[in-house]
Amino acid sequence: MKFSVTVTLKKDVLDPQGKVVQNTLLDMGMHNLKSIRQGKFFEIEVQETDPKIGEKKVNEMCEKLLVNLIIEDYKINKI
Amino acid sequence: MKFSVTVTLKKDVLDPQGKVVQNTLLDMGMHNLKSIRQGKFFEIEVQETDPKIGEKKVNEMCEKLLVNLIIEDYKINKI
Amino acid sequence: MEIDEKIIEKHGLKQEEYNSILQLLKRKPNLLELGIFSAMWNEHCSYKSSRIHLKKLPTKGKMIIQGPGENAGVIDIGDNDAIVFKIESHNHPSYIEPYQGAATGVGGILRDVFTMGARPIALLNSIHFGDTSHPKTKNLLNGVVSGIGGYGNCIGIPTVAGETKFNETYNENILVNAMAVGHVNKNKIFYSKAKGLNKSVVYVGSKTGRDGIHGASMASAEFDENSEEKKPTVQVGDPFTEKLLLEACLELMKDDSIIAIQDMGAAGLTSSSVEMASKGSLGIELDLDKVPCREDNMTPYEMMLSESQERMLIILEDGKENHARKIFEKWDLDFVIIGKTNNTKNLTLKFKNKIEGEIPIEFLASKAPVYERKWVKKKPKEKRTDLKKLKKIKLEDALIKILSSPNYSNKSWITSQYDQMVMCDTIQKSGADAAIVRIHNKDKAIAVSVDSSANYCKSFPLIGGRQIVCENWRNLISVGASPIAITNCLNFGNPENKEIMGEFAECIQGIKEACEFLNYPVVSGNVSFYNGTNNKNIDPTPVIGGVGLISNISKPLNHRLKMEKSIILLIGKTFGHLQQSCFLKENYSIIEGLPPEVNLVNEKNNGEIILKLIKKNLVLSAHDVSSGGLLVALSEMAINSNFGIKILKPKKLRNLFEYFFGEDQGRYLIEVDESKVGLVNEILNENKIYYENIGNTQKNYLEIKNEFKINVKDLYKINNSWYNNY
Amino acid sequence: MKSSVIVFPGSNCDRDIASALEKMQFKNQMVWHKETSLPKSDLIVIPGGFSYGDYLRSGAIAGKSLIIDEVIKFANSGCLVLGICNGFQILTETGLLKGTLLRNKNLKFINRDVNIKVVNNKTKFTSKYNLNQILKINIAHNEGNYFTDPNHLNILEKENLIALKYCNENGEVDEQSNPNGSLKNIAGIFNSKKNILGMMPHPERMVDQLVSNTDGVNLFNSLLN
Ligand SMILES: Nc1ncnc2c1ncn2[C@@H]1O[C@H](COP(=O)(O)OP(=O)(O)O)[C@@H](O)[C@H]1O
Ligand SMILES: [Mg+2]
Repeated sequence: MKFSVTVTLKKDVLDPQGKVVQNTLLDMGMHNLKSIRQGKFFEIEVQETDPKIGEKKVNEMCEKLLVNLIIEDYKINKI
Repeated sequence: MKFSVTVTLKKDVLDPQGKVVQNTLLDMGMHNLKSIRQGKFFEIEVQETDPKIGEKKVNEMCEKLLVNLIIEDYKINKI
Repeated sequence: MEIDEKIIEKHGLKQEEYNSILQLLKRKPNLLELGIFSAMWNEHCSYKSSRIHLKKLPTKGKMIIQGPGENAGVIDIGDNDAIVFKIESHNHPSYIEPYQGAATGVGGILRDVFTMGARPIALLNSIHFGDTSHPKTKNLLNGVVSGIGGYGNCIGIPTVAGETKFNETYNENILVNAMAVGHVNKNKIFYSKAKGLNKSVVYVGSKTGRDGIHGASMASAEFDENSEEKKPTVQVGDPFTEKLLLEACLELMKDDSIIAIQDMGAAGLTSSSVEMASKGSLGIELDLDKVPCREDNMTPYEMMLSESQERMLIILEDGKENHARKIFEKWDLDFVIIGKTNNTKNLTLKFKNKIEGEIPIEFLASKAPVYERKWVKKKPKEKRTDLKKLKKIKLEDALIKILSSPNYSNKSWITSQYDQMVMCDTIQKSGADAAIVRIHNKDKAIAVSVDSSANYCKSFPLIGGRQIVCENWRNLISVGASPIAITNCLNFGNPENKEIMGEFAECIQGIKEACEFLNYPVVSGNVSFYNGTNNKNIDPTPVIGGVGLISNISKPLNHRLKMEKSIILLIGKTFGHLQQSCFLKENYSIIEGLPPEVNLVNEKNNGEIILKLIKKNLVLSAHDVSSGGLLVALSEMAINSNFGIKILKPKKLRNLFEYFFGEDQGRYLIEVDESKVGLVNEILNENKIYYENIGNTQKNYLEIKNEFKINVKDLYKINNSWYNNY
Repeated sequence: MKSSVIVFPGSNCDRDIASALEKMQFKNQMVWHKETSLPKSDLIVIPGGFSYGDYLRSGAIAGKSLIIDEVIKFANSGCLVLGICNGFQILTETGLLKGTLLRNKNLKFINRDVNIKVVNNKTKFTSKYNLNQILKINIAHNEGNYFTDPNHLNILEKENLIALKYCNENGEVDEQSNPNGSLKNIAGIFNSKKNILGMMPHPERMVDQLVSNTDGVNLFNSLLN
């Protein structure tokens, strides 16, 4: 069973990476870019048959390791 | 108009980060973890009304800057 | 919003303090003004509990250009070269988010140094973690070390020295102190005192976001169980922007465009504008509509209290605006004139064409509260551990136990994560008593070291205070540097507790005595109170950062043995003081009694003679004997060199363990070429210095005759395994 | 011999390489990334550091800068280009060198002196070294883990395009002496014409006995030839 997790910085947290990438894209002439924020992505496969339990496991991984809850938000999707 | 882009390492490329994360999770007792791969995630807002053109723009950003095509694959989604 | 008790309390202000505000203003403050008072009057900015004690410290000297009171201290090292340095704490943020907390700590202290016109040339850190078995320790260690490295490596300034300690007293409150050292031409130093009317006040650097709002108040409040919810105040460091800011500032500083400059540290825009105006007895009016903001709809309150990083405030000479703007634009940084100086002596804040706040500057600066908090003297207790009653161990096993313990293990797991060589002037990296950094393109260098001894300070703060200054001085001397001045970071518990305040007062007294006696003044520093959780305070942990000068660096010195058959001399007397020793702690978990006595006269004499011997080229290697005692120091000289030592036990020996593990102060080990021993003895005798010839170097083995013989390679492994297995 | 060092925002070994070049008697100039033409040079150096903070991928953003087009033209005309550390990463991002540099295997920044071996000394960059000579050179990077596809790796080996390999004190190229997980312990590679060298170790840090050693000197001496 596979899940994807996207991790993004919380709204008011500075995103130095996104800022630099945005400036570069604008410099490269991509003028209709309004904003870009950078985050992390995980593809996680767990040995589980019940999607609910699977998601719970993935959630535990996020909280315990993958996500820095102080500055990041995350979303889990079954894929 | 907003798009999300997920960037992952190609299958045959070593993913040192994913490997370390995987080992750590296993060490932490998450035994039903089968595999984990880490990638990047972008949230991109473009000033565009036509979703096709929007996606084309985002695709251009990926090819020109965001993705290293030698080692990475990517996927664009409208959100 | 009506200001009620709850809001006052939320701002960390006591009711009496709020009453003083009412008295000063003769009216109620609005929320913006209250926020500004709270930021300026909290411990972090006002030094209200520490000020009267700090005043005692010696701050002047022949080589001192600038003592405390500016962004950093400045010393003169000759030929128009000056060194700028300071240490600062980032304890609370680092406990909450170790990577970003430590990273922004490094960023902040760097700004203090380059604000003064200096190019940073070295970074140091003193980091203290809880017990290694505590569930949080490993994560915090990892995060802090990679945060320090992440920032320093990216901006390209070598991290050259530090100290790392583990002790359960820091379980819930780690310490992260960062020190930066810079080099500047003596005639091109920049200060923060505003001068002149109607001068442009310029904002440069990153945009202002909502981060760290009330960070300064957070650093001044004790943690409780809910503190992990204070999360959104965490700031994210952006070393890349700081690098641009550094280069842009230094470029602008090449001419005389700048009247005054101040970085936005704690309490950001508020403290920087107040400080500059206050020093110049001027007023400042800011137009907050002009402040570059990262988020939409930011309020004046948020703008004034934001602690977004990588920002500076500059007061420019007339007509220099365009010249300065071009430089900052070249480096892709914001440059906005946000205000003017005036003669009102007020801080005036305008937003949307309305005055949103107006406070006389002196209320925020010189009229800020100063407390003479109650304090009590510690009654230190002598307690000699009866060694006969302890389980017997072998000398060799005791040594191995110490060398393999977290506190005494080799730190290369940490230091290899720091770029120590960038800038190509690091002559001695981490791993020696002090690091040596050359002044670019010259043949002189500075030596730097940071030191603390929390357990000594806990058991007898006065002696502990003296001891850390002396240990720091000894570390500089051991690499052949003449100590010049120190900076200090005073990490203590809750100052409202009279025992804690007593620890503080007495440590300062001790620091003062040692600094005065050694002519080793204090040029900068930082106080961090409220280190503790749920009424449990950390052990008092003052940290000393020292800088010394090596005027000719053709032959750098360190503690690594250089050849076979040379003689090892122990300078200074060994009494065998084991109370508070690492021997008892690591082997028996006994922490009791007094710290070793600090005899300032011997300390000074011994140090000066060692320097003299070094300058006469009579010393092959040198090492101070500190925590761990003689045998640990000898092992450190052998580990990492290709030689061992054969030690002859003194004939009259009361107790083997006291002799080899006693932590008596003022001692050094030196390696001397056999052919020069006569001359060295002569000089030592002439100067009435106590010394012992304790053995000679040999191949491969550390050996005490009739006791043990260990291969140095094995010692190396013992000393290098802990971190890699943690 | 004239050299130019390209300076990006965030470069931080630019002064170090400039000092080394000058010490070795190169006539050196610094070139700001916004320039659109290169001064006349025999050698272009892309220095180490964290161009643009290395925020997207190391070297990625510098690889899109204005001056890079000029560097590419210069390189394609057969002139000498040296990329050190971040410079190597930038060169792979531009495609002047193939492959890429992934994060270090242990996910940590690594700064220490390592042994590397000169694998090909018949080039303009390495002629003053002996074949298989072992050098001790400082590394300082987060992403030095060289990776390329099997096809290209084959070419690198067959055409002798590997410049340097991590090894132990005795010159043995083994897993243990590989600090970052690089394929085949690769520390530096050439392009097929051998006028471009990208390397992770920092030769500019090894030209002063007082600071380190002088194992980097012969790289510059080779170039002077
Ligand atoms: N966090 C750190 N960062 C950099 N260097 C460190 C750090 N911790 C320890 N070191 C280095 O490890 C060596 C040993 O430290 P320490 O035992 O405190 O030395 P000393 O007793 O001589 O003061 C010193 O060279 C010191 O600079
Ligand atoms: Mg020492």
